[in-house]
Amino acid sequence: MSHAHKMSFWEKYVFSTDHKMIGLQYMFTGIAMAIIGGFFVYVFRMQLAFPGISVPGYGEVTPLAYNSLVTNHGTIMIFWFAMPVLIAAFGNILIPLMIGCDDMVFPRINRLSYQIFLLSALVLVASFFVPNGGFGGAWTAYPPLSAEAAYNATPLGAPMWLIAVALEFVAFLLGGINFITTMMNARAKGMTMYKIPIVLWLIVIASILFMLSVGPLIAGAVMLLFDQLLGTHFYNPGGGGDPLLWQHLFWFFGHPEVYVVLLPAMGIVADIMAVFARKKLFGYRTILYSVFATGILSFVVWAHHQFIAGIDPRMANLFTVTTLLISIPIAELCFVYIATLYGGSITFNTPMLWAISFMVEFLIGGVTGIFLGASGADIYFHDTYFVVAHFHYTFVPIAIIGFYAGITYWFPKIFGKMLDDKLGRIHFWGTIIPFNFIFIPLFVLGTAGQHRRIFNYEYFQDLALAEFYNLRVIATVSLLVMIAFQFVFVYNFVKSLRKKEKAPKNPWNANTLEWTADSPPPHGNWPELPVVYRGPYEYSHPDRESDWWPQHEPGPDPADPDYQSPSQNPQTT
Amino acid sequence: MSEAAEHQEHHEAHGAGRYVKIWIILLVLLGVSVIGPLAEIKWLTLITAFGIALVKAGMVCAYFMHLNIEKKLAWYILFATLLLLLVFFTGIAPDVMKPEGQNWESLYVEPTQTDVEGHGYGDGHAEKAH
Amino acid sequence: MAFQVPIATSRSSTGIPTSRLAVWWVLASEIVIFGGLIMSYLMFRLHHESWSYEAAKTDPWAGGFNTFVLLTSSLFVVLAHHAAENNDTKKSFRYIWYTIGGGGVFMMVKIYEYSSKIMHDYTMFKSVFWSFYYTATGLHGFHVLCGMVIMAIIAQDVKKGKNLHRVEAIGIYWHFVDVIWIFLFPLLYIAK
Amino acid sequence: MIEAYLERASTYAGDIDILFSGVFWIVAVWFVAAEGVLFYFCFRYRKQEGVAAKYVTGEEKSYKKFISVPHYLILVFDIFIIAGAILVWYNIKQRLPENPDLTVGIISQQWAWTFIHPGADGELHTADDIKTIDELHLMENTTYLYELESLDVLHSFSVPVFRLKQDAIPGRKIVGWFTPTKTGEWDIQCTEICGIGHGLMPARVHIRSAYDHEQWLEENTPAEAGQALAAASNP
Repeated sequence: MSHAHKMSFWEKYVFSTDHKMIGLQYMFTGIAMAIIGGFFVYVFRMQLAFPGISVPGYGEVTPLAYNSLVTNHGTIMIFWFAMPVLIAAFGNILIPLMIGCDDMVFPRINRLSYQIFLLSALVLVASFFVPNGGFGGAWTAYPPLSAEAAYNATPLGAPMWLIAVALEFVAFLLGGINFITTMMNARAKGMTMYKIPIVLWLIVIASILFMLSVGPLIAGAVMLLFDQLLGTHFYNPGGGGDPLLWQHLFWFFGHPEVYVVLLPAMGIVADIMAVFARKKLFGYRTILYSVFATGILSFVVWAHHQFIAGIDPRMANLFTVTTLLISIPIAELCFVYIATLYGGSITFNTPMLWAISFMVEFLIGGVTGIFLGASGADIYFHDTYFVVAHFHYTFVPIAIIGFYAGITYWFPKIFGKMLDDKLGRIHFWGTIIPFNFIFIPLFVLGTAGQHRRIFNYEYFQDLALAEFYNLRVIATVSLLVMIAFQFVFVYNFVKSLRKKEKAPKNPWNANTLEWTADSPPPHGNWPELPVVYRGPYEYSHPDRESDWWPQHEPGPDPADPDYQSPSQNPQTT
Repeated sequence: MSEAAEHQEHHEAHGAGRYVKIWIILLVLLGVSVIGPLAEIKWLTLITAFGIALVKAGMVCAYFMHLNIEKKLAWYILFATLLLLLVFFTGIAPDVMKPEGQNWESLYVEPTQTDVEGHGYGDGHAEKAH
Repeated sequence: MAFQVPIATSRSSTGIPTSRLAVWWVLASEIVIFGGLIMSYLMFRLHHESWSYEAAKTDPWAGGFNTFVLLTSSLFVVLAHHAAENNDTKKSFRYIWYTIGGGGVFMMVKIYEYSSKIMHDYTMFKSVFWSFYYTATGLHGFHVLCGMVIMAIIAQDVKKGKNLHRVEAIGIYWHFVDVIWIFLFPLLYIAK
Repeated sequence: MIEAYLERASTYAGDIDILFSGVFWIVAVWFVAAEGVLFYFCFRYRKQEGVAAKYVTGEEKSYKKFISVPHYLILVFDIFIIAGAILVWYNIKQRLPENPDLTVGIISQQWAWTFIHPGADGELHTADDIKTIDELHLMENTTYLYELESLDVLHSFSVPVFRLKQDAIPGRKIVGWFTPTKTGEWDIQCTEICGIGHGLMPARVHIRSAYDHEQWLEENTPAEAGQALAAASNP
């Protein structure tokens, strides 16, 4: 595996087929898009708290611009930040390293996947600059509003938005096929099904969920594009179409999509928790089976997004049952994570703080979902700020906390330097505390009946009260504080990269294979590909002197039924 | 089974002549499904059209795509997608497949045969009067 | 830069060769794309009685002929695979080009069908039935075209005796395109 | 809990509030328990000198019960929540009152609401219907059916004080019901994004006592409609 020849800048950074470089490309594109999405949220939160002001750095927010900002904030954060960073970036970087092979099975398809993704991002960004701006029909793009320029007033923005989303789906389909095949086929010798790190299982299951759920929406997107550009009537009730069809196509994808981004984040958290609690995961198979159950159930709950959208009311009962049933495997996952901490020896450094805060915050998001899944209560809560607060309490832990947990944990491996722990903690507290102050007021506003996607509540007498404005201002100011603290991370990132001192191969004493490669791993990862002897979470085994037992170290497997405890080893507990 | 033996069996089961046989059966089935509607019996047409389509698809998958000798895994993957489509259909049909349901009705006026055959239809999708 | 195929590609933990495994996953994703479209069509079709009058205007003979063409090209590609397995690259190359020819005939018939329909004013905008007709056959036609292009590239490799395993992969894809047509044919042409 | 922020002005507003409170307390117990255990573990099992971590696979029977018992408990609580949710849902969305007093027509478009009130004859779609823009006039303690339609894109008819929300779909007529129980004036919202003017589509619901409502009817019945009706009843 010698790649001794000197590679040019273009070969190394732009047209690379190396999985780590492609992962980084995804990550930095995702971060760049997140900055745009973050700027959008800054603009419209300012408008909501101080209606009518000229927002510094943007100007006055018109209703048309407001819709576009909200729509693209949602679209970007889910499709161009959460997905590329959590699945594509971590998936690309981690899958070959953790299963012990030299690259993805189809490196060139992998490169193509990123290039299509980049193209989709460019199309989306370009759509903000066309006449009348970007699409403003919400990220769900319900027709007929999204289908006809006469209704949405963005004759170019809407099709560009749709094309960007469709391209992005194609990119992730290509990437997903690569992830799935790589993990199924390219595992190191000895890495059987139950010896794969949980994070990989979850990334791959997420890819499968994505692949299976997105198909109908791709067909639906083609139909919507024809409605927009050619004037067909797929979704136009006047011409014999049906707008509800799109809602079903969208949410048939849209709900599994929640799990598509949730699972990788949960996987990252699982690995971090095991390492820093020095504990074996509390029931590896329990996690796996819960995730299977979640994956299957996630396909039969979609219509809870549409309870009051005019679907047949009888169907709502069915979907209430399935929606509440999905709480069982998800709760079980949370219990397993909490139980993993039991009896541990927990180090609270930055990655672990992020991982634990993921659990703390995600629980809030999880339990508030019950209100919305219960059809009766959803009649009132649908499309209020309660929903907004709920899904931000799931998506912020997933996308932002999950990302920070992953990047702080794998930073030494990816970049070969250590992050500053003290700055990391400042950044952590500066993010987590304002985050709660943004969204708890929104729960209150939602309970009081404030509905979504309104650029100015002055027009609604019951909502234009002073006490509500106070809550909106609290949320906006907290947002500003949270954004400000992100600069601490940027500073830390840059400062750590410029450090002279190199990171050790395995700074956390972790078991999984990626820590046996150099930091950062060269093209080809290992001079000789590793072999696996045991599961990834054998921490603090009583028969060992040290509290870890790497996967690659030759020797017995304690999970083997024939495993004999060597009596000469004194018990360490 | 050793790889060599598997390879051997692969060959015997799939000589070129066998593919031609299957192709002939497929063509006969195709003939039936084209001629079927000429009888103008609705249930018979449904059987000749969709029943035979299923048989044809099954044969192509089994013998041409070699799903019959592929590992079960591939079959599970494909079967799962079909199940998923079934879920998709059952979840959506109550809203899209019918002109009315509980507490709602469609206002779309179905064009008649003359509407369709005359060329006047197309703008005639008037809503029922309020 | 010389691209080196990684060791990962040659591994096979499941026992299914990587390229074939990937094709199965591609098919899984394609099934749901076409499935979503076909299911949507089916629901609309059962909703709208008037669509049976519209469906009567399609040309079952053209559709039937195209089914024949695709079935035959499927035979060719499986023979190409058979030849490739026996390392008979010349025969394999020839059969691949027969298959591409089949795809070409299919596309020609498609063009004839489209133009005659459009000349009789059955355009995409006439009703949602026709929108579905053009979208479904168009999406399928797009897959036929892609298959033809990929096959032409693979044929060049086969001629040089390289990457023979790809004949099987593209073959499976081509059969899948065939299977989709087997379902589109009764849905759009036969059922009145 | 909702009533602390918003008045109840329909018969079923209380049902939704009770459902919300019920779910809230069930969920709160689980939430506090889970977070409590999480924080306790974080504190109790922090890294200490000379204390090694336990080796627990989580697959031992003695440990597995800590997962499986809560698992079944959640199922039990889920059944309660499902039952409550379906009861409320059935009452509001599936069931229609047997003897509704009046029917109102609600038509949404970009970006206004048109409300069609039955005139003095109490029937909708007759000559003396009263059409108003962005104002819905209702009589207290009267059971109404509504017929919801949309002319262009999706809208959603939401009256927070009724706890009622229903999307309007072009090409469809959706029927539902409500019974106002309190006089007053509140917001009607459009809660489905409907274009530029989505935030400029406020309407108000005016609920009056029977006497006041009669007065309003008299004042607003179109003159010609009244004459036509009089002519029809006195041939």
